[in-house]
Amino acid sequence: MDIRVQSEPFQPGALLDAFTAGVSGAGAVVSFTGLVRDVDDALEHMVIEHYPGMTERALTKIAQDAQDRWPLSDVLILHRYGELRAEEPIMMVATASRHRKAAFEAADFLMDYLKSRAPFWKNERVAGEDRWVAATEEDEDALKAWETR
Amino acid sequence: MDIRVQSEPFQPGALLDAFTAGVSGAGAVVSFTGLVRDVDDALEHMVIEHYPGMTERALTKIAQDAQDRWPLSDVLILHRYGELRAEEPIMMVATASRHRKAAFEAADFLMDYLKSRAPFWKNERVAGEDRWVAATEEDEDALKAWETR
Amino acid sequence: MTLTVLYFAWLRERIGEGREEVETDAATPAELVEELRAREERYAVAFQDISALKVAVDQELVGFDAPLAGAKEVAFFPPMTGG
Amino acid sequence: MTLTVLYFAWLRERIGEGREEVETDAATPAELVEELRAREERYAVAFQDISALKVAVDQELVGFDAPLAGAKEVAFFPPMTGG
Repeated sequence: MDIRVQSEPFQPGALLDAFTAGVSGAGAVVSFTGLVRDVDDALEHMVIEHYPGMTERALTKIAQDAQDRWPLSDVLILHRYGELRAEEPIMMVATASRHRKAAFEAADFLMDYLKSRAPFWKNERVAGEDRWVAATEEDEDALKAWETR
Repeated sequence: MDIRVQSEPFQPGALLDAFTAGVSGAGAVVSFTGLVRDVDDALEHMVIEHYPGMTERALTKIAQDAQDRWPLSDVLILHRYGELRAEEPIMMVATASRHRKAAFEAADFLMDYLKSRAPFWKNERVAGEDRWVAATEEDEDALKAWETR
Repeated sequence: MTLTVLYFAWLRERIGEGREEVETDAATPAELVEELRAREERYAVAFQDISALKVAVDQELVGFDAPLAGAKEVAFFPPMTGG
Repeated sequence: MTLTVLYFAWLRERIGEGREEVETDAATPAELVEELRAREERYAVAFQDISALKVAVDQELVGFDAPLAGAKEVAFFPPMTGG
Protein backbone atom coordinates (compact mmCIF):
# COMPACT_ATOMS: atom_id res chain seq x y z
CA MET A 1 0.00 0.00 0.00
CA ASP A 2 1.41 3.39 -1.01
CA ILE A 3 -0.38 6.51 0.33
CA ARG A 4 0.99 9.94 -0.54
CA VAL A 5 -0.28 13.40 0.31
CA GLN A 6 1.90 16.10 -1.22
CA SER A 7 1.88 19.63 -2.62
CA GLU A 8 4.47 18.78 -5.31
CA PRO A 9 3.33 18.02 -8.88
CA PHE A 10 3.62 14.42 -10.06
CA GLN A 11 3.79 12.61 -13.38
CA PRO A 12 0.98 10.02 -13.66
CA GLY A 13 2.90 7.91 -16.21
CA ALA A 14 6.02 7.63 -14.08
CA LEU A 15 3.88 6.73 -11.08
CA LEU A 16 1.97 4.10 -13.06
CA ASP A 17 5.20 2.50 -14.31
CA ALA A 18 6.72 2.42 -10.82
CA PHE A 19 3.51 0.93 -9.39
CA THR A 20 3.33 -1.70 -12.13
CA ALA A 21 7.00 -2.64 -11.70
CA GLY A 22 6.34 -3.31 -8.02
CA VAL A 23 3.45 -5.74 -8.40
CA SER A 24 4.15 -9.36 -9.07
CA GLY A 25 1.65 -11.89 -10.39
CA ALA A 26 -1.03 -9.30 -11.19
CA GLY A 27 -2.52 -9.52 -14.66
CA ALA A 28 -4.47 -6.28 -14.39
CA VAL A 29 -3.53 -2.73 -13.39
CA VAL A 30 -6.15 0.05 -13.34
CA SER A 31 -5.33 3.71 -12.80
CA PHE A 32 -7.50 6.76 -12.32
CA THR A 33 -6.05 10.24 -12.75
CA GLY A 34 -8.01 13.32 -11.72
CA LEU A 35 -7.16 16.54 -13.57
CA VAL A 36 -8.04 20.12 -12.69
CA ARG A 37 -10.89 21.10 -15.00
CA ASP A 38 -10.96 24.58 -16.38
CA VAL A 39 -14.10 26.65 -15.65
CA ASP A 40 -15.37 28.63 -18.64
CA ASP A 41 -11.75 29.12 -19.76
CA ALA A 42 -11.32 31.38 -16.74
CA LEU A 43 -9.86 29.26 -13.93
CA GLU A 44 -6.91 31.19 -12.51
CA HIS A 45 -6.03 28.44 -10.09
CA MET A 46 -7.44 25.88 -7.71
CA VAL A 47 -6.36 25.64 -4.08
CA ILE A 48 -6.85 22.35 -2.26
CA GLU A 49 -7.08 22.55 1.52
CA HIS A 50 -6.72 19.40 3.62
CA TYR A 51 -6.59 18.21 7.22
CA PRO A 52 -3.02 17.01 7.84
CA GLY A 53 -2.99 13.83 9.88
CA MET A 54 -6.60 12.91 9.27
CA THR A 55 -6.00 12.90 5.50
CA GLU A 56 -3.38 10.16 5.72
CA ARG A 57 -5.53 8.16 8.17
CA ALA A 58 -8.62 8.41 5.99
CA LEU A 59 -6.76 7.41 2.80
CA THR A 60 -5.09 4.49 4.57
CA LYS A 61 -8.47 3.28 5.84
CA ILE A 62 -10.04 3.56 2.37
CA ALA A 63 -7.14 1.61 0.83
CA GLN A 64 -7.43 -1.01 3.59
CA ASP A 65 -11.18 -1.34 3.02
CA ALA A 66 -10.53 -1.93 -0.69
CA GLN A 67 -7.90 -4.58 0.11
CA ASP A 68 -10.34 -6.31 2.46
CA ARG A 69 -13.03 -6.34 -0.19
CA TRP A 70 -11.06 -7.42 -3.29
CA PRO A 71 -7.99 -9.63 -3.84
CA LEU A 72 -5.52 -6.86 -4.68
CA SER A 73 -1.78 -7.19 -5.18
CA ASP A 74 -1.29 -3.53 -4.34
CA VAL A 75 -3.01 -0.15 -3.98
CA LEU A 76 -1.68 3.36 -4.59
CA ILE A 77 -3.31 6.65 -3.64
CA LEU A 78 -1.65 10.01 -4.26
CA HIS A 79 -3.45 13.31 -3.63
CA ARG A 80 -2.06 16.81 -3.93
CA TYR A 81 -2.92 19.88 -1.88
CA GLY A 82 -2.05 23.54 -2.34
CA GLU A 83 -2.24 25.55 -5.53
CA LEU A 84 -2.89 23.89 -8.90
CA ARG A 85 -3.50 25.13 -12.45
CA ALA A 86 -6.02 23.93 -15.04
CA GLU A 87 -5.23 20.50 -16.50
CA GLU A 88 -2.66 19.64 -13.83
CA PRO A 89 -3.05 16.19 -12.25
CA ILE A 90 -4.72 16.51 -8.81
CA MET A 91 -4.60 12.91 -7.74
CA MET A 92 -4.22 9.33 -8.83
CA VAL A 93 -5.27 5.92 -7.62
CA ALA A 94 -3.97 2.62 -8.96
CA THR A 95 -4.96 -0.96 -8.20
CA ALA A 96 -3.41 -4.26 -9.26
CA SER A 97 -5.02 -7.68 -9.18
CA ARG A 98 -4.98 -11.04 -10.92
CA HIS A 99 -8.50 -10.24 -12.08
CA ARG A 100 -9.57 -7.29 -14.19
CA LYS A 101 -12.98 -6.89 -12.53
CA ALA A 102 -11.41 -6.68 -9.08
CA ALA A 103 -8.93 -4.05 -10.27
CA PHE A 104 -11.70 -1.97 -11.89
CA GLU A 105 -14.16 -2.20 -9.01
CA ALA A 106 -11.53 -1.45 -6.38
CA ALA A 107 -10.32 1.66 -8.25
CA ASP A 108 -13.92 2.88 -8.64
CA PHE A 109 -14.54 2.23 -4.91
CA LEU A 110 -11.35 4.08 -3.90
CA MET A 111 -12.44 7.11 -5.91
CA ASP A 112 -15.96 7.17 -4.48
CA TYR A 113 -14.74 6.99 -0.88
CA LEU A 114 -11.82 9.34 -1.45
CA LYS A 115 -14.19 11.98 -2.86
CA SER A 116 -16.55 11.97 0.11
CA ARG A 117 -14.55 10.60 3.04
CA ALA A 118 -11.05 12.06 2.73
CA PRO A 119 -10.71 15.59 4.14
CA PHE A 120 -9.93 17.67 1.05
CA TRP A 121 -11.72 20.84 0.01
CA LYS A 122 -11.37 22.52 -3.36
CA ASN A 123 -11.44 26.25 -3.83
CA GLU A 124 -11.50 27.71 -7.35
CA ARG A 125 -10.44 31.20 -8.32
CA VAL A 126 -12.44 32.17 -11.38
CA ALA A 127 -12.35 35.69 -12.81
CA GLY A 128 -10.83 37.05 -9.61
CA GLU A 129 -13.37 35.42 -7.28
CA ASP A 130 -12.70 32.54 -4.90
CA ARG A 131 -15.41 29.95 -4.43
CA TRP A 132 -15.59 26.65 -2.61
CA VAL A 133 -16.55 23.69 -4.78
CA ALA A 134 -19.76 22.12 -3.47
CA ALA A 135 -20.19 18.41 -2.82
CA THR A 136 -22.92 16.76 -4.86
CA GLU A 137 -25.76 14.40 -3.97
CA GLU A 138 -24.37 12.02 -6.59
CA ASP A 139 -21.19 11.64 -4.55
CA GLU A 140 -23.11 10.50 -1.46
CA ASP A 141 -25.33 8.24 -3.57
CA ALA A 142 -22.21 6.55 -4.96
CA LEU A 143 -21.21 5.53 -1.41
CA LYS A 144 -24.66 4.13 -0.66
CA ALA A 145 -24.42 1.97 -3.77
CA TRP A 146 -21.24 0.30 -2.38
CA GLU A 147 -22.80 -0.24 1.03
CA THR A 148 -25.68 -2.28 -0.40
CA ARG A 149 -23.57 -4.18 -2.92
CA MET B 1 -9.54 7.73 -31.09
CA ASP B 2 -6.17 5.97 -31.13
CA ILE B 3 -6.11 2.25 -32.08
CA ARG B 4 -2.79 0.43 -32.26
CA VAL B 5 -1.98 -3.19 -32.99
CA GLN B 6 1.74 -3.87 -32.77
CA SER B 7 4.35 -6.48 -31.94
CA GLU B 8 6.72 -3.94 -30.37
CA PRO B 9 6.81 -3.53 -26.58
CA PHE B 10 5.33 -0.33 -25.15
CA GLN B 11 5.66 1.65 -21.93
CA PRO B 12 2.24 2.10 -20.25
CA GLY B 13 3.33 5.25 -18.38
CA ALA B 14 4.59 7.04 -21.48
CA LEU B 15 1.39 6.09 -23.29
CA LEU B 16 -0.78 7.33 -20.40
CA ASP B 17 1.06 10.66 -20.28
CA ALA B 18 0.77 11.17 -24.06
CA PHE B 19 -2.93 10.29 -23.95
CA THR B 20 -3.57 12.63 -21.02
CA ALA B 21 -1.69 15.50 -22.69
CA GLY B 22 -3.95 15.14 -25.72
CA VAL B 23 -7.29 15.44 -23.95
CA SER B 24 -8.67 18.83 -23.12
CA GLY B 25 -11.43 19.55 -20.64
CA ALA B 26 -11.51 16.03 -19.22
CA GLY B 27 -11.37 15.76 -15.44
CA ALA B 28 -10.96 11.98 -15.39
CA VAL B 29 -8.58 9.57 -17.11
CA VAL B 30 -8.83 5.82 -16.53
CA SER B 31 -6.30 3.31 -17.81
CA PHE B 32 -6.24 -0.47 -17.81
CA THR B 33 -3.00 -2.34 -18.42
CA GLY B 34 -2.97 -6.09 -19.03
CA LEU B 35 0.23 -7.91 -18.07
CA VAL B 36 1.38 -11.40 -19.02
CA ARG B 37 0.80 -13.56 -15.96
CA ASP B 38 3.31 -16.20 -15.11
CA VAL B 39 2.03 -19.80 -14.86
CA ASP B 40 3.44 -21.75 -11.90
CA ASP B 41 6.71 -19.84 -12.29
CA ALA B 42 7.22 -21.78 -15.53
CA LEU B 43 5.95 -19.61 -18.38
CA GLU B 44 8.64 -19.61 -21.05
CA HIS B 45 6.72 -17.21 -23.24
CA MET B 46 3.29 -16.29 -24.54
CA VAL B 47 2.55 -15.96 -28.25
CA ILE B 48 -0.43 -13.87 -29.30
CA GLU B 49 -1.89 -14.65 -32.71
CA HIS B 50 -4.29 -12.21 -34.34
CA TYR B 51 -6.26 -11.67 -37.55
CA PRO B 52 -4.68 -8.70 -39.32
CA GLY B 53 -7.30 -6.43 -40.79
CA MET B 54 -10.18 -7.73 -38.73
CA THR B 55 -8.33 -6.85 -35.51
CA GLU B 56 -8.17 -3.13 -36.35
CA ARG B 57 -11.80 -3.14 -37.51
CA ALA B 58 -13.02 -4.88 -34.37
CA LEU B 59 -11.09 -2.56 -32.04
CA THR B 60 -12.28 0.53 -33.90
CA LYS B 61 -15.88 -0.66 -33.63
CA ILE B 62 -15.52 -1.36 -29.89
CA ALA B 63 -14.03 2.11 -29.33
CA GLN B 64 -16.81 3.67 -31.41
CA ASP B 65 -19.47 1.82 -29.41
CA ALA B 66 -17.94 3.15 -26.18
CA GLN B 67 -17.94 6.71 -27.56
CA ASP B 68 -21.58 6.35 -28.57
CA ARG B 69 -22.51 5.14 -25.11
CA TRP B 70 -20.56 7.56 -22.88
CA PRO B 71 -19.47 11.20 -23.25
CA LEU B 72 -15.75 10.57 -23.79
CA SER B 73 -13.09 13.09 -24.72
CA ASP B 74 -10.89 10.35 -26.16
CA VAL B 75 -10.27 6.59 -26.27
CA LEU B 76 -7.03 4.66 -26.68
CA ILE B 77 -6.61 0.94 -27.34
CA LEU B 78 -3.22 -0.68 -27.84
CA HIS B 79 -2.80 -4.46 -28.17
CA ARG B 80 0.37 -6.40 -28.88
CA TYR B 81 0.78 -9.61 -30.83
CA GLY B 82 3.73 -11.98 -31.22
CA GLU B 83 5.98 -13.27 -28.48
CA LEU B 84 5.83 -11.88 -24.95
CA ARG B 85 7.48 -12.76 -21.61
CA ALA B 86 5.96 -12.96 -18.13
CA GLU B 87 5.04 -9.56 -16.64
CA GLU B 88 5.37 -7.71 -19.97
CA PRO B 89 2.46 -5.39 -20.81
CA ILE B 90 0.15 -7.08 -23.35
CA MET B 91 -2.30 -4.29 -23.93
CA MET B 92 -3.71 -1.06 -22.60
CA VAL B 93 -6.92 0.89 -22.87
CA ALA B 94 -7.44 4.47 -21.70
CA THR B 95 -10.52 6.65 -21.55
CA ALA B 96 -10.97 10.34 -20.74
CA SER B 97 -14.16 12.10 -19.75
CA ARG B 98 -15.46 15.04 -17.75
CA HIS B 99 -17.06 12.48 -15.44
CA ARG B 100 -15.28 9.79 -13.49
CA LYS B 101 -18.10 7.25 -13.74
CA ALA B 102 -18.18 7.54 -17.54
CA ALA B 103 -14.40 7.05 -17.75
CA PHE B 104 -14.53 3.97 -15.47
CA GLU B 105 -17.52 2.34 -17.14
CA ALA B 106 -16.21 2.93 -20.65
CA ALA B 107 -12.80 1.40 -19.80
CA ASP B 108 -14.51 -1.63 -18.24
CA PHE B 109 -16.75 -1.96 -21.32
CA LEU B 110 -13.76 -1.70 -23.69
CA MET B 111 -12.00 -4.50 -21.83
CA ASP B 112 -15.02 -6.81 -21.82
CA TYR B 113 -15.61 -6.42 -25.55
CA LEU B 114 -11.94 -6.51 -26.44
CA LYS B 115 -11.54 -9.83 -24.60
CA SER B 116 -14.35 -11.61 -26.42
CA ARG B 117 -14.84 -9.72 -29.69
CA ALA B 118 -11.37 -8.79 -30.92
CA PRO B 119 -9.58 -11.59 -32.81
CA PHE B 120 -6.63 -12.38 -30.56
CA TRP B 121 -5.63 -15.83 -29.33
CA LYS B 122 -3.12 -16.50 -26.58
CA ASN B 123 -0.80 -19.48 -26.62
CA GLU B 124 1.35 -20.20 -23.56
CA ARG B 125 4.53 -22.25 -23.54
CA VAL B 126 4.85 -23.79 -20.10
CA ALA B 127 7.55 -26.36 -19.30
CA GLY B 128 8.18 -26.97 -22.99
CA GLU B 129 4.53 -27.47 -23.93
CA ASP B 130 2.41 -25.08 -25.98
CA ARG B 131 -1.22 -24.67 -25.03
CA TRP B 132 -3.97 -22.39 -26.20
CA VAL B 133 -5.59 -20.31 -23.47
CA ALA B 134 -9.30 -21.14 -23.26
CA ALA B 135 -12.04 -18.51 -23.22
CA THR B 136 -14.19 -18.52 -20.09
CA GLU B 137 -17.94 -18.41 -19.53
CA GLU B 138 -17.36 -15.38 -17.35
CA ASP B 139 -16.10 -13.46 -20.36
CA GLU B 140 -19.30 -14.06 -22.32
CA ASP B 141 -21.41 -13.29 -19.25
CA ALA B 142 -19.66 -9.93 -18.93
CA LEU B 143 -20.89 -8.99 -22.42
CA LYS B 144 -24.45 -10.00 -21.65
CA ALA B 145 -24.39 -7.74 -18.59
CA TRP B 146 -23.63 -4.72 -20.84
CA GLU B 147 -26.35 -5.64 -23.31
CA THR B 148 -29.06 -5.55 -20.65
CA ARG B 149 -27.76 -2.45 -18.90
CA MET C 1 -11.43 19.53 29.49
CA THR C 2 -9.35 21.44 26.90
CA LEU C 3 -10.05 20.52 23.29
CA THR C 4 -8.20 21.53 20.14
CA VAL C 5 -10.96 22.64 17.79
CA LEU C 6 -10.24 22.86 14.05
CA TYR C 7 -12.23 24.48 11.24
CA PHE C 8 -11.74 23.94 7.51
CA ALA C 9 -12.76 25.48 4.18
CA TRP C 10 -15.62 28.04 4.31
CA LEU C 11 -16.23 27.29 7.97
CA ARG C 12 -12.65 28.35 8.73
CA GLU C 13 -13.19 31.52 6.71
CA ARG C 14 -16.45 32.41 8.47
CA ILE C 15 -15.03 31.83 11.92
CA GLY C 16 -11.85 33.67 11.02
CA GLU C 17 -9.41 31.09 12.35
CA GLY C 18 -8.50 27.49 11.68
CA ARG C 19 -7.58 26.30 15.14
CA GLU C 20 -8.24 27.18 18.74
CA GLU C 21 -8.09 25.68 22.19
CA VAL C 22 -11.50 25.46 23.85
CA GLU C 23 -12.23 24.82 27.51
CA THR C 24 -15.50 22.90 27.61
CA ASP C 25 -17.61 20.30 29.37
CA ALA C 26 -19.62 19.46 26.24
CA ALA C 27 -20.50 15.77 26.08
CA THR C 28 -20.97 15.71 22.30
CA PRO C 29 -19.98 17.75 19.22
CA ALA C 30 -23.60 19.01 19.11
CA GLU C 31 -23.25 20.42 22.66
CA LEU C 32 -19.90 21.96 21.73
CA VAL C 33 -21.55 23.67 18.75
CA GLU C 34 -24.23 25.07 21.11
CA GLU C 35 -21.54 26.53 23.38
CA LEU C 36 -19.68 28.08 20.44
CA ARG C 37 -22.87 29.54 18.97
CA ALA C 38 -23.66 31.22 22.29
CA ARG C 39 -20.17 32.65 22.45
CA GLU C 40 -20.03 35.05 19.51
CA GLU C 41 -22.08 36.08 16.50
CA ARG C 42 -19.53 34.72 14.00
CA TYR C 43 -19.93 31.22 15.48
CA ALA C 44 -23.73 31.55 15.43
CA VAL C 45 -23.56 32.45 11.73
CA ALA C 46 -20.99 29.79 10.80
CA PHE C 47 -22.84 27.01 12.63
CA GLN C 48 -26.32 28.12 11.55
CA ASP C 49 -27.05 24.85 9.73
CA ILE C 50 -25.07 21.93 11.09
CA SER C 51 -26.80 19.54 8.70
CA ALA C 52 -24.47 21.11 6.07
CA LEU C 53 -21.41 20.25 8.18
CA LYS C 54 -19.39 17.22 9.19
CA VAL C 55 -17.44 16.54 12.36
CA ALA C 56 -14.38 14.44 13.17
CA VAL C 57 -13.28 13.53 16.69
CA ASP C 58 -9.61 12.64 16.95
CA GLN C 59 -9.48 12.46 13.16
CA GLU C 60 -12.35 9.98 12.74
CA LEU C 61 -15.61 11.05 11.11
CA VAL C 62 -18.44 10.72 13.65
CA GLY C 63 -21.99 11.95 14.20
CA PHE C 64 -22.78 15.16 16.09
CA ASP C 65 -24.08 13.01 18.96
CA ALA C 66 -20.84 11.01 19.39
CA PRO C 67 -19.24 11.11 22.88
CA LEU C 68 -16.43 13.62 23.44
CA ALA C 69 -15.16 11.94 26.61
CA GLY C 70 -11.39 11.55 26.36
CA ALA C 71 -11.17 13.38 23.04
CA LYS C 72 -8.25 15.72 22.26
CA GLU C 73 -9.16 17.13 18.86
CA VAL C 74 -12.50 18.02 17.28
CA ALA C 75 -12.76 19.26 13.69
CA PHE C 76 -15.75 20.83 11.92
CA PHE C 77 -15.92 21.21 8.15
CA PRO C 78 -18.21 21.17 5.12
CA PRO C 79 -18.62 17.98 3.05
CA MET C 80 -15.34 16.95 1.43
CA THR C 81 -14.65 17.63 -2.24
CA GLY C 82 -11.41 15.81 -3.01
CA GLY C 83 -10.66 13.56 -5.96
CA MET D 1 -17.40 -18.58 -56.25
CA THR D 2 -13.83 -18.51 -54.91
CA LEU D 3 -13.48 -17.73 -51.23
CA THR D 4 -10.38 -17.03 -49.21
CA VAL D 5 -10.78 -19.22 -46.12
CA LEU D 6 -8.73 -18.46 -43.01
CA TYR D 7 -8.11 -20.54 -39.89
CA PHE D 8 -6.68 -19.31 -36.59
CA ALA D 9 -5.24 -20.71 -33.34
CA TRP D 10 -5.80 -24.43 -32.69
CA LEU D 11 -8.08 -24.70 -35.71
CA ARG D 12 -5.20 -23.54 -37.92
CA GLU D 13 -2.92 -26.11 -36.28
CA ARG D 14 -5.39 -28.98 -36.75
CA ILE D 15 -6.04 -28.13 -40.39
CA GLY D 16 -2.34 -27.61 -41.00
CA GLU D 17 -2.62 -24.31 -42.82
CA GLY D 18 -3.85 -20.80 -42.10
CA ARG D 19 -5.20 -19.78 -45.46
CA GLU D 20 -6.51 -21.35 -48.63
CA GLU D 21 -8.60 -20.51 -51.64
CA VAL D 22 -11.79 -22.59 -51.81
CA GLU D 23 -14.10 -22.99 -54.81
CA THR D 24 -17.59 -23.42 -53.39
CA ASP D 25 -21.31 -22.83 -53.88
CA ALA D 26 -22.04 -22.93 -50.16
CA ALA D 27 -24.78 -20.48 -49.18
CA THR D 28 -23.72 -20.19 -45.53
CA PRO D 29 -20.66 -20.83 -43.36
CA ALA D 30 -22.44 -23.94 -42.03
CA GLU D 31 -22.70 -25.33 -45.59
CA LEU D 32 -19.06 -24.46 -46.22
CA VAL D 33 -18.10 -26.39 -43.09
CA GLU D 34 -20.06 -29.41 -44.39
CA GLU D 35 -18.14 -29.30 -47.69
CA LEU D 36 -14.79 -29.02 -45.91
CA ARG D 37 -15.63 -31.87 -43.52
CA ALA D 38 -16.45 -34.10 -46.49
CA ARG D 39 -13.18 -33.22 -48.17
CA GLU D 40 -10.57 -34.67 -45.84
CA GLU D 41 -10.27 -36.30 -42.44
CA ARG D 42 -8.30 -33.36 -40.94
CA TYR D 43 -11.22 -31.01 -41.67
CA ALA D 44 -13.70 -33.51 -40.24
CA VAL D 45 -11.64 -33.63 -37.03
CA ALA D 46 -11.04 -29.88 -36.82
CA PHE D 47 -14.71 -29.01 -37.42
CA GLN D 48 -16.12 -31.78 -35.25
CA ASP D 49 -17.89 -29.39 -32.88
CA ILE D 50 -18.72 -26.07 -34.51
CA SER D 51 -20.45 -24.86 -31.34
CA ALA D 52 -16.88 -24.40 -30.05
CA LEU D 53 -16.01 -22.17 -33.01
CA LYS D 54 -16.74 -18.69 -34.34
CA VAL D 55 -16.93 -17.43 -37.88
CA ALA D 56 -16.30 -14.07 -39.53
CA VAL D 57 -17.39 -13.17 -43.05
CA ASP D 58 -15.40 -10.34 -44.60
CA GLN D 59 -13.98 -9.61 -41.13
CA GLU D 60 -17.33 -9.27 -39.35
CA LEU D 61 -18.42 -11.81 -36.73
CA VAL D 62 -21.57 -13.57 -37.95
CA GLY D 63 -23.59 -16.71 -37.26
CA PHE D 64 -22.98 -20.00 -39.09
CA ASP D 65 -26.27 -19.42 -40.94
CA ALA D 66 -25.30 -16.00 -42.33
CA PRO D 67 -25.42 -15.58 -46.14
CA LEU D 68 -22.15 -16.02 -48.06
CA ALA D 69 -23.44 -14.36 -51.24
CA GLY D 70 -20.88 -11.78 -52.39
CA ALA D 71 -18.38 -12.67 -49.67
CA LYS D 72 -14.65 -12.70 -50.37
CA GLU D 73 -13.16 -13.91 -47.07
CA VAL D 74 -14.41 -16.37 -44.47
CA ALA D 75 -12.50 -17.02 -41.25
CA PHE D 76 -13.04 -19.78 -38.69
CA PHE D 77 -11.52 -19.69 -35.22
CA PRO D 78 -12.01 -20.60 -31.55
CA PRO D 79 -13.40 -18.01 -29.10
CA MET D 80 -11.06 -15.07 -28.75
CA THR D 81 -8.77 -14.70 -25.74
CA GLY D 82 -7.25 -11.24 -26.03
CA GLY D 83 -6.92 -8.58 -23.35
